[in-house]
Amino acid sequence: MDWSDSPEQATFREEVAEFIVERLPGRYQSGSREGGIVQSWQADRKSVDTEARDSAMNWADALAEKGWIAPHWPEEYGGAGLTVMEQFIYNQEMAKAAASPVGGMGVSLLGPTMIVHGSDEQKAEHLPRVLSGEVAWAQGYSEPSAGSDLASLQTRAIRDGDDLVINGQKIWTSGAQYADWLFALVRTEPDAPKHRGISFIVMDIKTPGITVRPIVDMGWQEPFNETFFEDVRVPAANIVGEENRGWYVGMTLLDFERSGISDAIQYERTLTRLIDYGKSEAGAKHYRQDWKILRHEVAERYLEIGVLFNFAFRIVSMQNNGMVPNYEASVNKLFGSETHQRLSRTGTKLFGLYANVWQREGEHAPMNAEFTRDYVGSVPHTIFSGSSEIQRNVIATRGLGLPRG
Amino acid sequence: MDWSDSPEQATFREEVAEFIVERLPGRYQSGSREGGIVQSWQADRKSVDTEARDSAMNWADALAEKGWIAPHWPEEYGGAGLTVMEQFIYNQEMAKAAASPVGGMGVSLLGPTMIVHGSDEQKAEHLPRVLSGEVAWAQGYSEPSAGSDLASLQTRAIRDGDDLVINGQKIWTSGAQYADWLFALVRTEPDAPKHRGISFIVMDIKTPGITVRPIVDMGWQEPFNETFFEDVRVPAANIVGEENRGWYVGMTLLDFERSGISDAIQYERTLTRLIDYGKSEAGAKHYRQDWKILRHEVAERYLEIGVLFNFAFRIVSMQNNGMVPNYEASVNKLFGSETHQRLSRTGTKLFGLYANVWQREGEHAPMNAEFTRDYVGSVPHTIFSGSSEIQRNVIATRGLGLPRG
Amino acid sequence: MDLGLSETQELLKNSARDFLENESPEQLVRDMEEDEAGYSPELWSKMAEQGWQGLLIPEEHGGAGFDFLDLCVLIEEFGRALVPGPFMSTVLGGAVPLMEIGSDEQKAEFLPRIASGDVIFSLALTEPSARFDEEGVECTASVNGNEVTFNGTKLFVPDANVADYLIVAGRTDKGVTLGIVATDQPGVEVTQLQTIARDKQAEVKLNGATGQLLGNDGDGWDALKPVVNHYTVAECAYLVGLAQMDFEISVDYAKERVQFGRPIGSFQAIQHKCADMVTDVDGSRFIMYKAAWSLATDQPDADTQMSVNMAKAWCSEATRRVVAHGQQIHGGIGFTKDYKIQLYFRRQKRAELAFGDADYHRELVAQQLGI
Amino acid sequence: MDLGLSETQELLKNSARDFLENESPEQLVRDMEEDEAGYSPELWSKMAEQGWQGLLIPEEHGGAGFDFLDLCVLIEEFGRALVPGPFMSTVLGGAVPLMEIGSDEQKAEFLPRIASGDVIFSLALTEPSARFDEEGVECTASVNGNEVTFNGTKLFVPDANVADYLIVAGRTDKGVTLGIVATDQPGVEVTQLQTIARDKQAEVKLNGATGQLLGNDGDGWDALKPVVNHYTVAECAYLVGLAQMDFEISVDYAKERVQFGRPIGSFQAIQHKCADMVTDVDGSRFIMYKAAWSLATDQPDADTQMSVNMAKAWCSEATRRVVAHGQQIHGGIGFTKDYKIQLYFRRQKRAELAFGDADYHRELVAQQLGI
Repeated sequence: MDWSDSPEQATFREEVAEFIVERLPGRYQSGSREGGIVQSWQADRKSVDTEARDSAMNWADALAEKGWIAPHWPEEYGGAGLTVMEQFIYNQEMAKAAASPVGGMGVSLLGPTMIVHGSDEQKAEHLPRVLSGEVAWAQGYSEPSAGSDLASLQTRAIRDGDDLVINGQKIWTSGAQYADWLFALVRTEPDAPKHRGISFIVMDIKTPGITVRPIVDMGWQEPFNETFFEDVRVPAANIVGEENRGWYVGMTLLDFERSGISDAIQYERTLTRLIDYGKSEAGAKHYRQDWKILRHEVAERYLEIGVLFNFAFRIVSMQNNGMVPNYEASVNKLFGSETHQRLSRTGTKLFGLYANVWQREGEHAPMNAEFTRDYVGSVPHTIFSGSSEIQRNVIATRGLGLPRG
Repeated sequence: MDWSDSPEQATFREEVAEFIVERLPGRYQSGSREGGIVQSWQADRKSVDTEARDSAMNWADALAEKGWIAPHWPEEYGGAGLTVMEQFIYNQEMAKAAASPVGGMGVSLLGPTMIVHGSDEQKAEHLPRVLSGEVAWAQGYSEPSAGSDLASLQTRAIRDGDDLVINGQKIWTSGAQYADWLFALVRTEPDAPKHRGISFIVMDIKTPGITVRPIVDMGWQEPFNETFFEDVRVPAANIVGEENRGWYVGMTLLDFERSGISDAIQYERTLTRLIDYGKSEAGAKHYRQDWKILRHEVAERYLEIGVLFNFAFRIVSMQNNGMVPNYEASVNKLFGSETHQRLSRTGTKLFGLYANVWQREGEHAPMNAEFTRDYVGSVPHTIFSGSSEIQRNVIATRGLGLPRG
Repeated sequence: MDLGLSETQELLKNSARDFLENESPEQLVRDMEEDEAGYSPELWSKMAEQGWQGLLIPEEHGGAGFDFLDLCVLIEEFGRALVPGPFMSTVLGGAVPLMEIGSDEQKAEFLPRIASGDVIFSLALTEPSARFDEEGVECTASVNGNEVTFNGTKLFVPDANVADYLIVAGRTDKGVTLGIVATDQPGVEVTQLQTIARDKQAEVKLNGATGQLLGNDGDGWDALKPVVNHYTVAECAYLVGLAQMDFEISVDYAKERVQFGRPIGSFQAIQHKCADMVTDVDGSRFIMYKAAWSLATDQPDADTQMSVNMAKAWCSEATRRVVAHGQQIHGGIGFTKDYKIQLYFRRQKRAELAFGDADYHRELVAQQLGI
Repeated sequence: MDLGLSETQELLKNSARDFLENESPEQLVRDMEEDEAGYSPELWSKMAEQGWQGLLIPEEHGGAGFDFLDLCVLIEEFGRALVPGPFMSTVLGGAVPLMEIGSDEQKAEFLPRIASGDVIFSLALTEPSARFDEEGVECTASVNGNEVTFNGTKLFVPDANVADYLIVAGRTDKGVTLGIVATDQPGVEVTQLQTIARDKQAEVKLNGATGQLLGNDGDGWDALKPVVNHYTVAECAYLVGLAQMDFEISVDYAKERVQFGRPIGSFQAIQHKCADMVTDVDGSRFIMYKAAWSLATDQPDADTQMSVNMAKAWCSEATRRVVAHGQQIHGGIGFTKDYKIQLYFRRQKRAELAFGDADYHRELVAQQLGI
């Protein structure tokens, strides 16, 4: 039991921290942030604003020098080949600085999956272009009638010579508006048992027949899209891994750090700013007059974040000791997402009537309305990537061995 | 919408209240109670203490004069034939005075069931002896492997001439230690679908082959028993209602007041005493020094009790208007039992270290340790008579029409 | 004792539900989120034809002379249909204070015009301190005969953008004092806020704004107490209707949405959420009506005050639990702007906050319990 | 950074678990509930042979010289097995204060006898005011050279019925002052309480009871602070072990108990309770070990204090949720005295209360957050 760094870990941590101080563009530094608004590298990369585009490019270049665009990829593919513990420290320091990550889903998901399952040709074609930032990726898994029950997906891909012809619809394809390529799960064998007829396929998002339509969410944001496929013709060679084994390709437990430490750090920072705000002259105006009746509620949020940190530390400890987290990862998602919602609620409660305010600007917006917006914005956290109900099912059946219902 | 009495209701309420003031024996009056210990008529009736036995008898006699031993029975069977609303007022006033009810399960359950389903002979034999207090009844429904799934009960009753021979075991037969007769559900047709092979039968508890063994519970009390049946021979004529239709006999929705108002009144009185105790000189010693951090928790209990009162009022309003409560009765049980547990917990919290104390006597026992004992004693409230899980199932499926799982 | 609706109330409820299904459909609710006025004058007139703005107002002043319980039955339907517009601000923030302490002349002048739908009122009580108590009134007032002049800033004033008159609370050296202030004067400056519920709340700057004195100099807070109580319970009624509808939509969705080959409503996790929702909705409804009944039937002050605080404490939190469950049952679709459930989630917050949330009122309950 | 056990700790855990399964079976736990002494001298000796009473004590004083983290690993097993007896009072209430501020002579006199199992200690801190802070010490003390005399009443003193010595906190005009008081003197009167956990806690009346001065006149509270912190975290460790076992018993039961033709553990309502239980047990374990680590490795005072209060705040409430779920999963059988689960439910309460419950420690967390 040790919550402190080994000397090697401390050295590496210092290296990362110093690098961030030296190289993180001003635009991404927390000092330049208003109301917790984090500039997104993903958006900046395609921004019309020159400063934004330059910042994105400079930051990517800086990371690339270190091989830190994909710190968890093996060195032979252009990654840094960091150990799980190094990745953890890297992610921790990046999160502490609230430094925008680079590369998106191409780096985090597509690359590692392809490194495990892709052919040499596929790796050669796609991996360098992820690292260079030339190609951004989006994920097409969910469908309108395949949410929690993802394996019931119905988007069909039918063989036609060397091609597959795809028809159907994906939903919640996040980041598709910035993406160049898409990786998706499609049904290639309709008569097989539902997990057995699915293939993992990649495609250029500009392929004729693909339409991306943004979804406006309940907070007037557009983080998600619907993606429609109408006779979309994709070479069968674009299947990654074995045909009809795509479910297992997509669900591969990738051996990089999955502790969720960034969320814990983000919530801690948010809570700290919330508390500090109430102590500031500007902030005290927005705290409700009787806010002290909420002191214990605030303290409880602090406790929960402490618990969440430990859950993150546990995952990386396990991984570092060669163990594969089982139900523990579901505990993190479950507890983290519910903590997130409670935190946003506590924030709104502290502001009383000011929690009405949605606008970010003006003297009446407490902390640029970030808590009110997060009260809405955190709603899907217990739904997406495995709802709380699914996580509890997984913990009970896969983790505790309770019989399936 | 009216929370006040009509003139007739007010008159009846006054009649009941005056009667209680005049006739309730001193032993049962709240002034003579220590630490909320309510004397039980059931136990007094068989007590070795003359004063206790006399009190029990006098109280029963007083009630009998009014026909109020069984206020909800029709007058032709010796009840008072009160309307649902009158029963409600009667129960309310009795509960306010914490007056011990008389007659137990014979009055509350066996009688009404027999009035609906019994033969003339059965009614003539049993009902008068319930009202005279000659015979006390106990209930034998649950079995060790038939709890929430009551209909899976396995105690067998096999025909042998004019008799049934019963073998098996019942559990949670509350009050069996004071009982003279038992009503039970037994399986008379093992090959029928599980709800269809059950009969409702009554028997003298001294019938050879019946053994009653008290269960010591986790609070060292013995409110329950196990009852064993070994070749117990009971006349088949003791079946109440149709043979093999006993499930429906036992589950008959009896048309008397089922609001649970007594519980609400009890919790309100308990909370009031708890608050008053903290304001008294004696009590302030036992309140934890920092008890004010629990002010809102206490207030929340007060709110919950207010909600529970309204749930009770709703039931009686519905019944009074000729409606049959559906999911609403489950809401009362669910919310009431969970409120009960929260209330006992809040009580223990207010006493800090003194919540350790189990003994009722001595200067270190806050309110005679009633909250600590109720913290333990309230545990089965969410389990017996339909667990919280079963209540939520019932509300969802029977009440809201959600499909069964 | 009877917790059912009276025949009149049943009638009012049913006719309101039918009317609002037609006249305040989801599309209108959505349109008004983007609309600058935030209400439909056409609907406003039709509502006046139904007699709703004047429901509480005595017949002698052109109203229907119903009681506050009846009004809460109606407002429950408003919550159900999320009716946009200045109904509550006009009735609770205008008609109620006028009926409470208006002079005969003021009643005769304003109440008929409220009942006919000709004027819109609102209550300008809260200020940047966002307090609901007497100390929260810092705006200055100076009385000159029957006229009162205000200087200060009011904040979170509902529907100030369309109100013809504001009932303003200010402070003279005698204490809190009320006035009826027309908004079409230079001393009244209205700046709208963007809110989570996309309703209309505004900052109102009063720079020498003048109006008729309402009540007497210094007795404003005594006059406001019952107004705040009525308004608070009306917000509870709105919450109950809103939560009831959120619950119904969610149960329907749970019956229809199929995952893993069966309706999600057949899963115990969803069933138990639905069971908790109905418990919370029903619990909120009765505790609200108890308070409404206390106000409508002039129960003893202490009982009434307790029941009002209990109602808002319970409804604020219980309905929040309901709409949170509603979102969770809906999953991803519920997070889209196009689907209706989110309209309920966002509006719950406004009414939860109005006149104080659960914690605020729980504190008042604790004080009344003497702890 | 590593949240796994060291090899030594694994060894300690496994050997303790094996030992306690044999030596402290359920029957012993039950017997000791009814036993006047409340512990088995035979088991006490065997534990001393394992080196447990002296686990923390330096080798020079006959101990094993392990650290506080190791001790928490062991105490977790004690919670799991619900080991009855004066282990925690002797080690945390006796050995720890002696190690913290005992003179060389006192260490030499008492520590080896603790390690060998020859003496039983307890900490007589709380009084009828039931406070855990400095102000709670009202018992008077008067110092005369190396001797100190106490007058007053101590309450909820664990295992006072069998303790040979009490570490007593009293108050001189210089402040809180500690003494080592032998119980076999007329000035010490022990009256046992009956408790929910059927453990042994007592009222101890001190009428001119004398003993050795421990530390200096007036520096007792500074000396007690780390003692209280260690004891508090040890109670957390006990709670974690207890909750872990309650959870395991409940999951096993859910797999075996059949209703409606299937194991109840196949119902989502039970599954989700089990999922919440493991979340609470695991969360409690790590927050406890974080505090234990802070104490064991002398982290900065502010960090350590915060981590101790966080641990007790979290473990007190999370383990209460666990044992409540445990009872609910068991249904009727769990309510019987004969079934084991209730042993955990009742003992959770004692440890929840010891050194302050969740609300008490959450208050301290709030204070440290500066709110």
